[in-house]
Amino acid sequence: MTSRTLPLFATIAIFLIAYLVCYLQFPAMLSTRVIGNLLTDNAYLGIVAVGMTVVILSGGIDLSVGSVIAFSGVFIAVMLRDTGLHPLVVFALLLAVTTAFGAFMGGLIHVLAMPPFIVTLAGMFLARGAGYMLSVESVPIQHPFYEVLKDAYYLMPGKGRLTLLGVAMLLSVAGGMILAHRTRFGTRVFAMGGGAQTAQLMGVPVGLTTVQIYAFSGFMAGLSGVAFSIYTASGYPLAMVGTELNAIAAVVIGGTILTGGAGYVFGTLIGVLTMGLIQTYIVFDGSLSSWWTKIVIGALLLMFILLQKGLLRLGTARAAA
Amino acid sequence: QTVGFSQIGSESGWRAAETTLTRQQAEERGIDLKFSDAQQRQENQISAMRSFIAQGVDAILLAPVVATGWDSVLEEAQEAEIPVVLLDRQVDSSEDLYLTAVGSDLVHEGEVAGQWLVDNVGDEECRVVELQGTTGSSPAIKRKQGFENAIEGSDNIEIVRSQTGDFTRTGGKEVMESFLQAEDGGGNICALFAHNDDMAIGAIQAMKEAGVNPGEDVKVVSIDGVPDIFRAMADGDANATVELTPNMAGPAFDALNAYWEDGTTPPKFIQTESRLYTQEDDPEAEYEARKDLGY
Amino acid sequence: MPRVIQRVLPQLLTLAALMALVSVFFPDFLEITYSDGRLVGPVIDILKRGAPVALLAIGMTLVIATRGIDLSVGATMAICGACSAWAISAGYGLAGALGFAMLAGLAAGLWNGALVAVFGIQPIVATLILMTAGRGVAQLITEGRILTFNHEGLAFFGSGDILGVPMPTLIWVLLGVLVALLVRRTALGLLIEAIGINRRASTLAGINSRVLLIAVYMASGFCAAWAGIVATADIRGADANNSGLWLELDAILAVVIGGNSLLGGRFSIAASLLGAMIIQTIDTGILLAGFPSEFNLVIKAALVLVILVLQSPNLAPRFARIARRRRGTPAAGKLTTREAGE
Amino acid sequence: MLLTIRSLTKTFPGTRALDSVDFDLRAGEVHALLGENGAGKSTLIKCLTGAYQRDEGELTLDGAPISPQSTLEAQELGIGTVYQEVNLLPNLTVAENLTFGRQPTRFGMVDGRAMRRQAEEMLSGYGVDVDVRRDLGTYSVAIQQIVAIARAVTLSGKVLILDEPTASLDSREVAMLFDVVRSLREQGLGIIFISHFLDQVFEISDRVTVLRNGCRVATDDIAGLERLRLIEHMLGHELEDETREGRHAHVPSDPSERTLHFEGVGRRGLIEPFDLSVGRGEVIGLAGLLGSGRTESAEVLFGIKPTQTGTARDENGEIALRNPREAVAAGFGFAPEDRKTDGIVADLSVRENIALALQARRGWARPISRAEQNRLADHYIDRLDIRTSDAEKAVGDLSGGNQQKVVLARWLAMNPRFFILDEPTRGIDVGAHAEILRLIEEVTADGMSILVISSELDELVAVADRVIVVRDRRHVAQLTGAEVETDTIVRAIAAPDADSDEEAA
Ligand SMILES: Nc1ncnc2c1ncn2[C@@H]1O[C@H](COP(=O)(O)OP(=O)(O)OP(=O)(O)O)[C@@H](O)[C@H]1O
Ligand SMILES: Nc1ncnc2c1ncn2[C@@H]1O[C@H](COP(=O)(O)OP(=O)(O)OP(=O)(O)O)[C@@H](O)[C@H]1O
Ligand SMILES: [Mg+2]
Ligand SMILES: [Mg+2]
Repeated sequence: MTSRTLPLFATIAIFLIAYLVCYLQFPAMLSTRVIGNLLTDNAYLGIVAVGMTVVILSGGIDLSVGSVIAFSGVFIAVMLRDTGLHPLVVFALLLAVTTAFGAFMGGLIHVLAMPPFIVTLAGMFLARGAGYMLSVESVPIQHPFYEVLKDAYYLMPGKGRLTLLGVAMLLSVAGGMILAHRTRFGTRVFAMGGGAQTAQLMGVPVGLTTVQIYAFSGFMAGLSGVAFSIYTASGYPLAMVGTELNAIAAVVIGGTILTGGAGYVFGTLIGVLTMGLIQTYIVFDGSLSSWWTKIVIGALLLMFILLQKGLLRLGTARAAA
Repeated sequence: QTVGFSQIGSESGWRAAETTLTRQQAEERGIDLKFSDAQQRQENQISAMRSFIAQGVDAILLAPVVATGWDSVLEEAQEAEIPVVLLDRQVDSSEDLYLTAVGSDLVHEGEVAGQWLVDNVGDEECRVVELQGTTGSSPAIKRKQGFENAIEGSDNIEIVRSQTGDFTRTGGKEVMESFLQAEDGGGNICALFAHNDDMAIGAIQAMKEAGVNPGEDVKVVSIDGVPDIFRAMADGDANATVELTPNMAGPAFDALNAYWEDGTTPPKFIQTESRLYTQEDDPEAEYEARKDLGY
Repeated sequence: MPRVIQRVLPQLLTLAALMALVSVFFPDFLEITYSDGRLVGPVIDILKRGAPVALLAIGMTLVIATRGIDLSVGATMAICGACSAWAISAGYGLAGALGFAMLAGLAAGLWNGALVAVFGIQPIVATLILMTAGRGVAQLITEGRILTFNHEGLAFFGSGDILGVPMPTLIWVLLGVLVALLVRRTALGLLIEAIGINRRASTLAGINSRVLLIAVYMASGFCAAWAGIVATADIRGADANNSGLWLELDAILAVVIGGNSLLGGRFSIAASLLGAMIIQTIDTGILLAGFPSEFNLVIKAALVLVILVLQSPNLAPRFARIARRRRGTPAAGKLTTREAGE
Repeated sequence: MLLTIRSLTKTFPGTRALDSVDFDLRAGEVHALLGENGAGKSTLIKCLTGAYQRDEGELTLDGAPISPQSTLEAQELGIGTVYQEVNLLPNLTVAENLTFGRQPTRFGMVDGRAMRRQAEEMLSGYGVDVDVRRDLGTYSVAIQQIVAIARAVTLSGKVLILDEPTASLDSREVAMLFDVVRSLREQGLGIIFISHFLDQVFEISDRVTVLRNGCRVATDDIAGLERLRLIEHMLGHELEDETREGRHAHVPSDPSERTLHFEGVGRRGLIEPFDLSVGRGEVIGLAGLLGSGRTESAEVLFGIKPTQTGTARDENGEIALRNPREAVAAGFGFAPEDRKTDGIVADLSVRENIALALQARRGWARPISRAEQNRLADHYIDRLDIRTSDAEKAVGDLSGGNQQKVVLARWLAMNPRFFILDEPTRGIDVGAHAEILRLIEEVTADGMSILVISSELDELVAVADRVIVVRDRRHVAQLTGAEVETDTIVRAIAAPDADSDEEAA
């Protein structure tokens, strides 16, 4: 275990311990149903968090993803309602749009030398606004193909469902892992996170890479939008408010450093599952009022982060000794 | 019996009251209520319902944040033979998928408000400003639609400005201020229609501060029937409100009990009354009656 | 030209341009009348409505100068508003209400500051925790309802006026001037900038960066407390659910439109305040112009983007150079993206 | 001619860094580029490699005009560069840094094993023991420097540029580097070498070009060039008494006069507990190999890495050193080794950087008046000859050597009683070098005590009254009086582990 992988192992350890604690209190937590739900219910978050991980690894941030997912849902629903296009064609169109949108933001960030936080904040307003312009109301999706997608699941023993969405998330994570840790592009991303000026001196085409990074995030947000539209079979411009913050929290819990340059895509998966676990635990408990729910979520978030810090400190101290 | 309740969130006093009443009703009937706050997010509601199913509750109450997108999770509940009762808002899924829905008709609420205005302005020229709810939310869309239906036949009534106040007091006040600026200090406005009472209360304050006399110079009609609007009516600042009762759980539990006992299936829609209250309805007493309900 | 004016010139120009634009859609925009002893007019409205964001922007400027960010200010606003409404209903009087609110704000800041400076949690995440939990705390105080009160003294902070000027305006101007004086007349400004640019080097130079960081987050909490007081006084009730919702983003936007770098370092409070007014002008302008509300967000996003482009560090020198060339002075060397210096 | 530069001009706001400079590089030569701090050497390099955009001037490579817009383009043209401050990525592994941009791939994926093999090959000629799978950041500056060189060497098909590559290397590694450079020269590469160490310049270069204030003042063959003449070119005047006697000959150190005592201070994993007593006006040198623990000793003394054991005391009793603030309060000062991350506050002005520590000590409520700050800044700009267009320039925009002087000025303004200098002359030109040594003499005459860490033994010999030798994170020997000589120090550093009888006092 090197100092680099330490945060990852800390994250995994904490997740497992937390799961154990939950199981001891509610034995039903270990059913395949809950595990299947954990994957399915967090699929959209997992997919978008992969994109977010890459952005954060490069030292950036993308606040627009929640709005882009909402936009995607509305776009798909409206297109399916108003045109005769097959959903797959609509998906392709949508991914082209969101990828281009991400690329556009990346371009602005580079050309204007503006901080990503602000450019993507404007992007967040813009994407949600665009969603409103397509439709103010929520639009249901009724297409036979969606029935097919929805019913594509593998029934695990114990009635848990391993759905298409859950599998799609796992595949996205695997893809993200390869992209971030096994390609030249990934190394460039880490390089930018290590220091943009240095990266430039080492020959990273900073402009191009920035565009690619945000385009990737836009693509993943679009993909997550597709997943979300399958999940809810509708498009709603008000959906997903604040999802970007959940995604960021998942990435951070997963052990990626917000300033960039260090982290693991796999950690993000654990982060997402951890967030899902918190949610599930609160629902299983079912006694918290609305306000205590918020406080407890905050407190658990804090606990995870502090535990992680503690484990890290312990680890480095041992390594030094 | 254990019942899971997936609530939208706690975005307004009305919703807090609904939560409080649901808890009260459950307690009275000795039902173990599992409560989940979805913080305005449909995805949280869906995953909460799935957790309820995984936990094996006996029934689920759902106050859906949005009408669409519930088919698959409702199907799952059905497969697990867990009855689902919808509270206060509707879904556009097939009726077979849930036991019943308790709620009011949002369009009808708007119509009641609009009708009151039509009845009260007579033949005068009336320029109405409208404070919408959160853009895209179904109450905002449906209440607007109902109000427009009601005033359709009256050519003398016209909506001249319409903006979102996000269902909040601050929003209502801020938007009303700009309406007043834009409409000659309020001189051109004859009535205000607000999609909920909170915005109306904010707007009343804005009018008072601008030297406009709400209730007289500008008629105020809104929807929900929260305690504060009754006080405003008692003070003569508001004219009418359409009540939306926060006690949706009572009828829901009744229906569930009947269903558990002998499998009686209730009607698919149990409509609560959308009652109109005006200054004549002893607002002071109404205020007293409601002020401790957790609004 | 005095240095301060020179620093805020881009913001002033933006604001002027924006006002001209709104005037096109709403011709009476610049009209200010004096009636019933109060100034009335859209511009006065902007100065008053912009108070919460302006107040938040003051604290946010300091936090951002230390290379941090404070996402919790909206929730802190809600907590402080709830505290003041609760205190006034519980009979602690005006001083009690203001005192409790300010204490709550300082406590929130202390919490954030401790997480950032002592536990070393990154600011976004540290303040995200309070952003989530804080609103819960506020709702805990109000039990989810709108806690209304009837106290003219407290309401005065929201809707009163002195010599015709609305109280909220006076509060943000006063607090802005006070904080600006505090940081510029003492060495605080310099020390804050130093830890924002290079915390390690500053610590080695003997600056107590930990205490300073905590103090800065507390200042942000204090400003949020006043924003909460104004918002609560304005509607004569504490709306824990909605007070300050998503306002942190507007505050950050104001700071950035004010030309302050999110990477910390040099800051100008005056410029941030102008940024807040720019945002409020956009918001009010949209309302006055009477577009359907579906368009609000798109219009706001488009205007913000245009402003960002105009103020971008890459383009601004270019405009400046063109202007200088017009005046006939020689142009400076071309700077690419904050060139890689050693 | 391999590479020609014609009338290259580059202006920064307020400074003309390069003024129509010509420069030629032949294939198969080492061409030294010399000049004072701020003369424009690094700027010239950066204009050449596209890191900066030049204002005017033509570049040709192999007779064809070139105009690299980015460092990537320069790399592709066969120009490999080591920039002045190490410019590698500490968060990537050594192997990734070495092969960056050209990692071997299989099916579009990076082939980790091939990459490691390639990296190990690249490093093989330099005699360092490095695990290429570890993060670069876990290695010392010296190792990073070598990695940067190895990378640049591999990238340089035609031209290799080394901007002060030896600043943090010790003599063994310098020798190794020069072997590599010589063999590259034989292969016909053109090499540009920037250094402030004239000995090294004379050892390795074939020709020199001297810049002064952004202008080229001379280009000459090294053979037959006199050292003093070269210095005159650089400074524009003669250097007064460049070589001097070691001062230990003059100032005998009497243990009974020592006022500051550290007993058994240390920290697990960093440095073993050691004792140290410091006398008024005494200069103590700390010698050792790279990574031996010199910097750690200093950091422990200054409270950056608080001691786990031991105490510090002076005439008035014990002093707490739990953090730098307490150290400053106790009258200590510390000019760190890595000025970029630990020293300067880049975006603040020269004036503010100089006033910073003083202000921190006075507290925020008592600001130093603007007039006083200006006075301080002007005084030190003048005294240390800091080359800057004015006191309001951001320190980050100064040349490397001048940044170092600003950090020194910051602490001198505090007038500390115990001043720790970690590699104080790194990257400083000959003129300033002499100036700093003179300064040390001056302040110690006023009673300041100094601890100097330096890899340049000549420098230690020149200033130190006493030299402590550090090896493997332990203080192993102390040399005093006549023992302070280059040979004895070298021997003490290299001595086999017979240190039990020689342990530092
Ligand atoms: N990014 C920049 N902005 C403004 N001025 C700069 C910048 N970079 C360098 N300068 C100025 O250009 C001049 C030349 O600097 P340069 O770094 O080339 O010197 P140098 O010869 O490499 O000195 P040293 O030996 O200290 O490294 C200096 O006066 C410096 O202040
Ligand atoms: N030649 C080397 N091979 C492997 N590791 C080394 C080598 N030189 C230094 N290191 C590592 O670098 C780390 C930091 O050394 P550091 O620079 O702090 O020591 P130092 O005595 O201050 O040396 P200097 O100041 O000359 O660089 C040490 O932990 C050491 O293990
Ligand atoms: Mg240089
Ligand atoms: Mg060292």
